[in-house]
Amino acid sequence: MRKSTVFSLFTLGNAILLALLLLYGRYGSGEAGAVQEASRNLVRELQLTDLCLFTEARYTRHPSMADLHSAFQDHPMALEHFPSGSMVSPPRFRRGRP
Amino acid sequence: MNRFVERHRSILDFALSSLLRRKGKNISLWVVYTLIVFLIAAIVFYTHALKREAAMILQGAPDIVVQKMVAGRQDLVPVGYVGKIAAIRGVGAVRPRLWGYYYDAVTGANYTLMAPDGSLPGPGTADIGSGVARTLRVVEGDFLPIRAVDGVPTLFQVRKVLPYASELATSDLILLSEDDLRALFAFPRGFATDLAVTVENPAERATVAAKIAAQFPESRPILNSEILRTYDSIFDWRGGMMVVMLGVAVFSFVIFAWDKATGLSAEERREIGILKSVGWETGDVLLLKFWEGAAISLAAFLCGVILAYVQVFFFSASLFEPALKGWAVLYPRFKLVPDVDPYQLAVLFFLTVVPYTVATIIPSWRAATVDPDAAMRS
Amino acid sequence: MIALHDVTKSFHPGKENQFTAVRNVGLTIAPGRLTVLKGPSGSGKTTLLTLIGCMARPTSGRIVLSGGGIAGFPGGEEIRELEITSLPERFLAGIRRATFGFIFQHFNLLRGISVLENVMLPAYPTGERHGEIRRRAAELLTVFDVARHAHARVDRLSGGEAQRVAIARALINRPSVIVADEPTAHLDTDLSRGFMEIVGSFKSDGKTVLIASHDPIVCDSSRVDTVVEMRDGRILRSGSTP
Amino acid sequence: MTLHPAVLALLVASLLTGGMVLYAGWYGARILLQWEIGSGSERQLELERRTYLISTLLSVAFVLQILSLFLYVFTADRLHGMFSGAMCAAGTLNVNGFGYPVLLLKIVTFLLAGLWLVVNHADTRGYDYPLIKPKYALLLVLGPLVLVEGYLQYRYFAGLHPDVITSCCGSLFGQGQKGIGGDLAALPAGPMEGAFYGGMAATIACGLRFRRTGRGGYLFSAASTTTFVVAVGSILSFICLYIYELPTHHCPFCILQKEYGYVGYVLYIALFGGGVAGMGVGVLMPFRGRASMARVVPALQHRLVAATLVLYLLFTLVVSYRMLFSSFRMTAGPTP
Repeated sequence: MRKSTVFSLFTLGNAILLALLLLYGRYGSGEAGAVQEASRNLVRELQLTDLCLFTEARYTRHPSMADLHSAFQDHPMALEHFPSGSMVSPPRFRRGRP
Repeated sequence: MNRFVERHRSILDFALSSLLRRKGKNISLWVVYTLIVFLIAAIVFYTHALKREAAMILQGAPDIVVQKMVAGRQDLVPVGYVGKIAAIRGVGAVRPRLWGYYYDAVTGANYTLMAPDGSLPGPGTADIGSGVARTLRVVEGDFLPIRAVDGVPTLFQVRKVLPYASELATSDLILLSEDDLRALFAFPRGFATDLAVTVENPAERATVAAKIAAQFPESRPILNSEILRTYDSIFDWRGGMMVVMLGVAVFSFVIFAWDKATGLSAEERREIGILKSVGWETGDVLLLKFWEGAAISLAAFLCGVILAYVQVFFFSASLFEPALKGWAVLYPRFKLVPDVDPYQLAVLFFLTVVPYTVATIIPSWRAATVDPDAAMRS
Repeated sequence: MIALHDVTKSFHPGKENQFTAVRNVGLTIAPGRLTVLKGPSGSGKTTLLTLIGCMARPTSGRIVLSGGGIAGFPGGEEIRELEITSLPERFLAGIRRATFGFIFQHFNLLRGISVLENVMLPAYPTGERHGEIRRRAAELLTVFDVARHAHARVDRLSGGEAQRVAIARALINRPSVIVADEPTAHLDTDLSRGFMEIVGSFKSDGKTVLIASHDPIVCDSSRVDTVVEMRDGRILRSGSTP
Repeated sequence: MTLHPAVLALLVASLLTGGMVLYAGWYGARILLQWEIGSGSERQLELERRTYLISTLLSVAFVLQILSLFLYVFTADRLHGMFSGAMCAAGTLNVNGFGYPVLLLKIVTFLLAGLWLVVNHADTRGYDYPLIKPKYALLLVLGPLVLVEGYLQYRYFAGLHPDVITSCCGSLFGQGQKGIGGDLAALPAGPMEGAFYGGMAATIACGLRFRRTGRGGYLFSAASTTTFVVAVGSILSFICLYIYELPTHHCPFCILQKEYGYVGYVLYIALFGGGVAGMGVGVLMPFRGRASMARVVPALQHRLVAATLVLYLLFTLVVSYRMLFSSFRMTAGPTP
């Protein structure tokens, strides 16, 4: 078998695998949709406002609720909680952009 | 047309055999290339899936959250506001929310304590998020010690553990009845942490928020759309920062590729000389070099993207967990809903394959312009 | 028929290391004949070969191909005569691939690939069907009885076998002109005579052969039609042997 | 706003394209000055070797340019969520003054890049570099355009500040609106339909005549170019009405979105491809006389005309299909 044929089959196999993954993403995750639905209802019921991603500081746990200064309220020389502090920038509408 | 395809296939044949002849160099190049694509792909997939997840889940968030600010810091909202806000035209229900943070010195984790007004856990009982259950290793029926504001630990029996699947939003929650919470934090009776205002007509929300801000200058209304937009920029800005950091990695990879492409061994130079002498012309050798680059790029791009997809959506980015977890003791375990579209692949292509291809054009050309009669003279 | 008019080729013109390899050469190569360029090394034989073989372009002067159609040139069938002096490299290479077969002093075989692939190599850019090229290559290997080494690596061949593989490679594109630069330099007398028999078979097939050599077996062979003596880039004497 | 991955990708692409065009342009200028085909001098051989590098660089640069046009529009569409009031790419592009000029420049460089590739393809077929001078003259025009477009694109993305209130495509392409968007949308639908189908028919007729008799190349090229402009106008004025089934929604970008089945991509690829091929035929016409081009140019033009016809037919079929099966019916005139 020619090398180019082998390579074409390898690439084709990869492409098909990727296409399957993409299709799985769109259609296969039916039950994931249901789970999202359940979570959305729970959020509505408990009236939550933020995702629980970074729990080590107030402004990283509830970024949309935290006020401007909360990043420095842990203690006077509070350094940012790297890296989550760098993942969670204070939301733009808090930064008083024009 | 067939002649065109046959020419490309034959030259691809030779390109592959010349790649395999210098296995060491090319395998190392392919591995580094796949790693770069994997890293950037994982970043792009992760941020995009997380943003969509946030957008889907947080639709249930309150339409407007009203906070009271004192000297720039959030303060408790007097319950008296409820009546006045409810009177504003277009406002549906106004429900006070009572919640706060609790630092558990034993495990070093932070929990969010909340008194929901829905299906209230009875006095002395608590519903906990599965993250809390995992950190404190408690199950339903066990007892959960929480130290009140005066230092006295009070025990709460775990009534229910919130579903594992909703961990992205409820992982660190501890739900108590209102009285227990007020007792724990010594919340004064007539106050709440903030107010959740529902406004049926979405177009009205902005005007209602403006009215609230006018009526209560020290208050701060936060719209639902602003909450959602927070998560749009959460990773974009920083996601971009990560991509810039990875840009440095791509740049060094491009230098690596440039060096590999220019550093032709004497053997390769002799080989191209022979090709030119037996009948190949510069265009054919350029095509040969193009197919060598394309073969490596194609293989690396596809493998990198597939690995990233599997890592982010089947192992929920466990590789990134230490980086994302940061200082937190409690980190939610969640499975992201895959959401990859051709647009992201196009962005990935532009960030990885294009720089590589451009970097190897000039070295390939320099390699290809060996004189045909050079082989005769050597 | 290949005609050279007042052709000069100098390297690094204008610089201090300027070196003129070929000086005002006028020569015509008759079709179907065996012409030998004779002269000591450094007399410009090899450079003249590269000029005739469309490998390099002359600094000045004109080279004209004529006779029955120019193979490898688009629409070349009906063209009686074509000046190739200032053709772009893409077209020179087209003509070189279709019209000329090269045999080198050091054989110039690629070590990393099999003998069969070496023979097929010059035909890759033509876009011919792969099966076609493979069949013709196998045939050539059997003609020069090196077929048993078809899938072997090149570095395990003996001198004579490598020479025959190089000849097979030169014939893969069915060229009408064979150009050989010092073909017998690394061969003993028996193999050199063997080579001259092969050259004889070329002539009987109607191919034009051009050899640059100072090996007496080649120069004084009875098959030679024209001997061109060269020294310091000039042609001293060009006569056809009786 | 430049740190969004997609924006970074666009900036990287325009940086690389700019760099390559500069490099190629510098050598192009040198070639234009020192090129003499006859001499076998070392400098001439060096320049000829250099032409390989330049055409490779420019081919890659212009393919990048063509891809980045689509990525640009898609990114604008993807970012519309960031700006209150922007419902689709039209709104995002309107956030600051650079959005639409960059889009226009990208379309112009897209067409010129396509033409350059056609001329370059023809030149490599001629045995005496026949089109080398026009090719690099066109490059000297195209190069600065690409650089300016790259700079403006940077200014556009740098100037993007989220949640700036911007006007939505409805008001931007609305009929009352002055400005190019408004005028195109305001073209009366009835005559535009006539002009569109007339243009298509004329192009196909000239194309077939050219393929049969080999005459009328300029006529065909003129017909296909005008039909290209008419088609762009008619997308705004009536085609998108049928796709959206709304009498007021004139936005040319929303048809790229998912809910309309990405039909926008098929339309734009077919239209732009056909446009470039049609113009290519016209650009090649003056060179038919050259000796080395006598055989090459007609064959190439033959294929280009075929491409234009196929692509334009595809465009017309998709549009007619949408018009027939859309529940939206155009009344006597455009509803106010």
